[in-house]
Amino acid sequence: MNTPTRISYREALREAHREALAKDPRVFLIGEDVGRYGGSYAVSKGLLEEFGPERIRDAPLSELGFVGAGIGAALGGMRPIVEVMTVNFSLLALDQIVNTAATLRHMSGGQFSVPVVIRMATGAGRQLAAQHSHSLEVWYAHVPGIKVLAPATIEDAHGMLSLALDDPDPTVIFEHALLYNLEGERPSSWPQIDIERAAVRRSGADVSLICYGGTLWKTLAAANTLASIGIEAEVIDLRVLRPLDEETILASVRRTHRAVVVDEGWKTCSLAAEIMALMAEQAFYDLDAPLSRVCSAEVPIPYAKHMEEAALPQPQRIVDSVKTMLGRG
Amino acid sequence: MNTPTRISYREALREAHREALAKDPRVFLIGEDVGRYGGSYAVSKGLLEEFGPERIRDAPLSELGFVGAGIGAALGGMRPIVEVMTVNFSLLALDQIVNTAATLRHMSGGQFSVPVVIRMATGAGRQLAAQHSHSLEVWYAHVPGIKVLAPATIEDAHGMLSLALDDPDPTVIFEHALLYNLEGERPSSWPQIDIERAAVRRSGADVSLICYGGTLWKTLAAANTLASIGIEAEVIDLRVLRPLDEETILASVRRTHRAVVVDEGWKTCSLAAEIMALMAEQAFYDLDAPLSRVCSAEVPIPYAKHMEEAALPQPQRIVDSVKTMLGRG
Amino acid sequence: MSDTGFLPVKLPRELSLSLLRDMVRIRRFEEACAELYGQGKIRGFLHLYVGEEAVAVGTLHALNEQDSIVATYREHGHALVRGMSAESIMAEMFGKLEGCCRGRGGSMHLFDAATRFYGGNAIVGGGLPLAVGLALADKMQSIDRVTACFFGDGAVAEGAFHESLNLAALWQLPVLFLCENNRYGMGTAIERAESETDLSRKAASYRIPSERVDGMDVVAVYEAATAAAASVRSGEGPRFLELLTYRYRAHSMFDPDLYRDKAEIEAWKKRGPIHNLTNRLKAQGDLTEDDFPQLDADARAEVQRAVEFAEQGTLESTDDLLRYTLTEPAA
Amino acid sequence: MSDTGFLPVKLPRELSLSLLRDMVRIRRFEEACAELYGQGKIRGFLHLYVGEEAVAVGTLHALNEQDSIVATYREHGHALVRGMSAESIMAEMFGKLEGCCRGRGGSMHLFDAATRFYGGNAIVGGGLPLAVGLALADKMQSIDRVTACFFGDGAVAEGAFHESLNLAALWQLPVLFLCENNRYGMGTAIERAESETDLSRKAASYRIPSERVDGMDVVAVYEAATAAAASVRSGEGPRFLELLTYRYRAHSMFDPDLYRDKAEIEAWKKRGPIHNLTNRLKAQGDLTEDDFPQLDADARAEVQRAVEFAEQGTLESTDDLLRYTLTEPAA
Ligand SMILES: Cc1ncc(C[n+]2csc(CCOP(=O)(O)OP(=O)(O)O)c2C)c(N)n1
Ligand SMILES: Cc1ncc(C[n+]2csc(CCOP(=O)(O)OP(=O)(O)O)c2C)c(N)n1
Ligand SMILES: [Mg+2]
Ligand SMILES: [Mg+2]
Repeated sequence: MNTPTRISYREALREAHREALAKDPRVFLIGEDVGRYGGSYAVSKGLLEEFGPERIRDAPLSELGFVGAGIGAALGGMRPIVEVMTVNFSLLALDQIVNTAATLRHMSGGQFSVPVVIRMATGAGRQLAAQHSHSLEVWYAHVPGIKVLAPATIEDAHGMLSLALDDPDPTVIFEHALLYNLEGERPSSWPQIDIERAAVRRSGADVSLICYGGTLWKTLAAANTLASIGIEAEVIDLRVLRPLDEETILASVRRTHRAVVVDEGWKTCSLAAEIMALMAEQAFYDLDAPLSRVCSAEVPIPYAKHMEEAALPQPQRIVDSVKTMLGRG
Repeated sequence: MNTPTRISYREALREAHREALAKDPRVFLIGEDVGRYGGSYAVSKGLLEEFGPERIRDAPLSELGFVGAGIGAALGGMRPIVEVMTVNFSLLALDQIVNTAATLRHMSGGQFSVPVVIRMATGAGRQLAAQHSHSLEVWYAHVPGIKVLAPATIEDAHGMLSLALDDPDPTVIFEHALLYNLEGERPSSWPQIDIERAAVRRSGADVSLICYGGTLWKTLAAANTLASIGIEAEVIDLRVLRPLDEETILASVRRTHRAVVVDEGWKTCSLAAEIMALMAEQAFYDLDAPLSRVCSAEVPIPYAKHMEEAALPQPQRIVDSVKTMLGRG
Repeated sequence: MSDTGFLPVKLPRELSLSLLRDMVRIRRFEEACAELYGQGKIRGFLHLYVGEEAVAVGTLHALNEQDSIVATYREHGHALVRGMSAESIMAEMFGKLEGCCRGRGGSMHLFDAATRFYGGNAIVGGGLPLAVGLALADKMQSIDRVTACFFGDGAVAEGAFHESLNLAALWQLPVLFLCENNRYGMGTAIERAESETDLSRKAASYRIPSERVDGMDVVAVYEAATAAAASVRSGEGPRFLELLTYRYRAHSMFDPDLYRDKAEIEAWKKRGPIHNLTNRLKAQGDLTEDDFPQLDADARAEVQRAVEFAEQGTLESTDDLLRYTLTEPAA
Repeated sequence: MSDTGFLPVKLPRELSLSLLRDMVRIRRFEEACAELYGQGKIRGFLHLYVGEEAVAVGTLHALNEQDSIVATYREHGHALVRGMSAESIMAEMFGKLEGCCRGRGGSMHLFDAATRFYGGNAIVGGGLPLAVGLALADKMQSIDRVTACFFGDGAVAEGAFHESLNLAALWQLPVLFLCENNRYGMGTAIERAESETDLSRKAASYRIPSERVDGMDVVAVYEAATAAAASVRSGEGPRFLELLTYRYRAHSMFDPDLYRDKAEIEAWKKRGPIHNLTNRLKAQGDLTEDDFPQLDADARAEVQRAVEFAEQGTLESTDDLLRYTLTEPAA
């Protein structure tokens, strides 16, 4: 028996790209610096050499243009993976995503499909300051006509890409920038996953902690701390941000009767707010305590490390909010 | 005594522009077709003749460019009013609004101010279909560093502009396209208003109906219908979408113990969700029933009239949801 | 120019008549739309193409069935000439299920997979990146096809124009950029929108070969588009045509049209594309006395049938409201 | 060119030495930054300017105190030459309260109201519309001022570039566009980003007078910028300079720099701006044996003081986290 090898989130993504490119000649990767540079987060490193510059296509700094071109190429029969370096720059491409990709099927009365996959890094935590630290998943999750995924684990990073490519509709995949270096054991074969369901990452009866993407690991850390003082938290990883898996979320809170939502987005009008609204609407009589959330402070993310840390959700804040909720503060 | 004259929301806005332009030479209006054309919604009709092409400045189709230029001009000491024809096109300008206007003060450690006012029409209801019917107030309300206003009445349409111009920070004003023709009695003098508080537009003890912008009138219509069957609804007009006036919202629901939020945005991740989250967080023990919302259906807005109507919040849906909530369904 | 003031080009009679026929079809269709809008049968935004017919007709006749078309919100004419039925377009604008998009799209969003008509886009400049992507897909799949992309003079100021032209030129993609320069973007004259009003020069700054064409002369348009399409098709990369034209009517049905001189409109009307071609054909002896009345009667009849079809159409059930947002699982 | 290979321009000795001094100051400052990054004192993204010093120095010396500056994330050098203290910049990068932006901004976001230094922008192309707006404000207020806007070759592909140049030209605004063409946007060579690599031609397509300048020759840069700034100041509208330069170091501290030849880097280093100017000054007899060692020692001492200042700086209290988001009500 071989010793298990390690693999990173980044490598899992790369492997998923390689498989998709090898399997389907319609698949290509387009984005800024995906080729010669090797990808700004090194996801596509080596792919240029393997698949050539047509299929690993460096794009000029033209987010609106090349995202739109990816959408057009999908409409034209290809299966483009468009890498927008980070969600921060995706603001420049939103018109094409919202007004074209998300609407074409509908406006055409179902005639046209846009099977584009748009990947982007998201989140803060590396002292990149106000313009490079957004978490705007909630904006995308608001828009009918697209699917939104947030792989938080190595398995999901690997598995979601090919499922997104199989999907006939536009899919946006958010990769939290701090996850690329996440390492784990390489599974002997990649598990079967889906892009319909949230995942219960930890079971517990006392409180539901609902999170996604970069906050999963902070939330699991908080759950461990809570366990050490006798509080068993259930941790739900949303995985799919649109359409939300309401069933799994509601089932959890119906068991635990309490919930804290953890979300790196700014608090007001966050994705966390949607999860809370859902529960207040559909699981109201099951709730034993006010709902609560741990989000980013309502400030552009500061550069200085201690200030950035203070602005972002941290395990301790999650722990504190659960303790307060349970009267253990 | 003179007979009271009538005035429309559009005219009230125009009057506010005229006053601001006359009072402060630093104020100017910039946007597509604000001058020769007279404004796509005729808000600025006649102002070009009065104030000249420098101050009523027609811009090319360059949303990113002229919104950014407005931001720069504010930084440079002017008090620009930037009209983005509709929120739909503002997607092209989001980078400048979010990454520049909203961050400059913070990134510079408080050195710089951006006293820009950005106005835009929002909403659906005129059969303009998928690309011209967005209600994205919630996106803007998510962003620290800007203020977001939604005048739903003639008084607010008039009064909010000058308060926004006095504000040292960036302000975004959403004008629901269906309100421009709203008419009312012209007040003998414009009332003193603020841009801090939500308004209780109707008092009632049985349920709080919380809304803003274009849905105010639908909500008031619903409240009237409800009154006819003995249900007294309190109608809260948010007015200020960021920062939210939590106090007024919470005070109302603490009185009525029930709330329905009405919001023309798509349901998932709506501004309605934030209001619900707020109540589930801070007024949980005052709630007697699950929270509820009436939002737009999760579909790009269709062209056909009956389909568009079905997609948007309507008084009857508000009435129905209150009746269900009160067990009167 | 020859003595008659026309390009010394003589197209085959059948082709000439077919250009004329299509211009007349558009004209009659658009006139009917204006009337139906007045009657409240068509709603939303309605942008008419009256005066600009030579552009759609001349260019689309220069393309073939396998080519792809990307247009704007002012696209009824393009849809019609491309081969979509007047019925399906009219029913769409009536909001009927029998419309080309089930009434979901309306005037600004006509689509048709069968004729590779990719809309209908209500975002100015929004179609340009899409066209670049369609062409990229063709090039990567070695499909021999031109993507024709229509847009207005106003769109040239948008960042989308800049990014798209650069991408198309950089990657040598088979896009034919067709700028319908009618001198106004809504109420803004081109001189107040562009620091360089010779738009074909702007195209050249991306190293895209470009040409200015009299967009009121359908023969000139056809000739230029034929040559440009041939170049694009042969793999020489994108081409750009600036088609100088004019809209006789207001920007949309909401436009009070206060920003231009009536004299300017009248001057352009004198050079009207239909007028222009009939004169030319008469001079060439290619138009008999009966030809025009016949074409015209046919066009009116076609429009009449379309209106009846639309009137008789049905409304989609609101139970289906959420459909076509995402693909439905196969049954 | 004269026999020595230099432009036949002789600047006053004091000015020449001050150009040299500023280039050396930047060089030493940037070298220290690289080292401090290695030590973990500076974090986030760090983009160094080594090799490109002649651009910031030549242009900023051609401007005056009342002018406004808009720069990019690669802006330490510009901030320094503009007159911000090395202390305040270094402390900013250390995330200290004594930094120019209280540690809120970091390397990519240096700002200074006193010297009209408007950033520091981490969005490629993001500064261009801002510069247009600053210039618009000046023009509307009849303030006699130039807004200098720096951006890279990569930014030229962005829609923001297109829209901004058009606006500036259309409205004849006093903007001096300064394109730092270092041939790469991250790992993408300009040939793979622009269909037209002569960027000054692109500028011309907006009717903006433009010029290509040897950005490794600070005297050439200074001369060109002086002339261009004078033109802008005199109300002739915007001007554009394409400054041909090269970065010796990787794009940022994360860049493995695999996309270019070592030989290419070495070739450019031979034309280094500091080297270039010292040779010229020696040839002119304007540089004594002691001059360079003295400047260099001064620069090192300045950097040393800055590092000490930054080290000793304090951290802002996290209680103040929410401050500077909106204006605080006056006390
Ligand atoms: C991005 C965007 N901005 C503004 C509008 C509003 N608008 C619709 S058409 C139009 C004028 C466009 O002019 P042009 O491109 O010349 O086309 P034309 O209408 O003359 O055919 C404007 C401003 C829009 N639809 N999209
Ligand atoms: C809108 C946007 N897209 C992408 C990036 C990531 N990025 C940062 S710098 C850079 C290269 C810019 O190149 P250039 O404009 O030539 O400036 P240089 O770094 O060479 O000085 C890229 C792609 C960004 N910051 N902003
Ligand atoms: Mg036009
Ligand atoms: Mg560069």
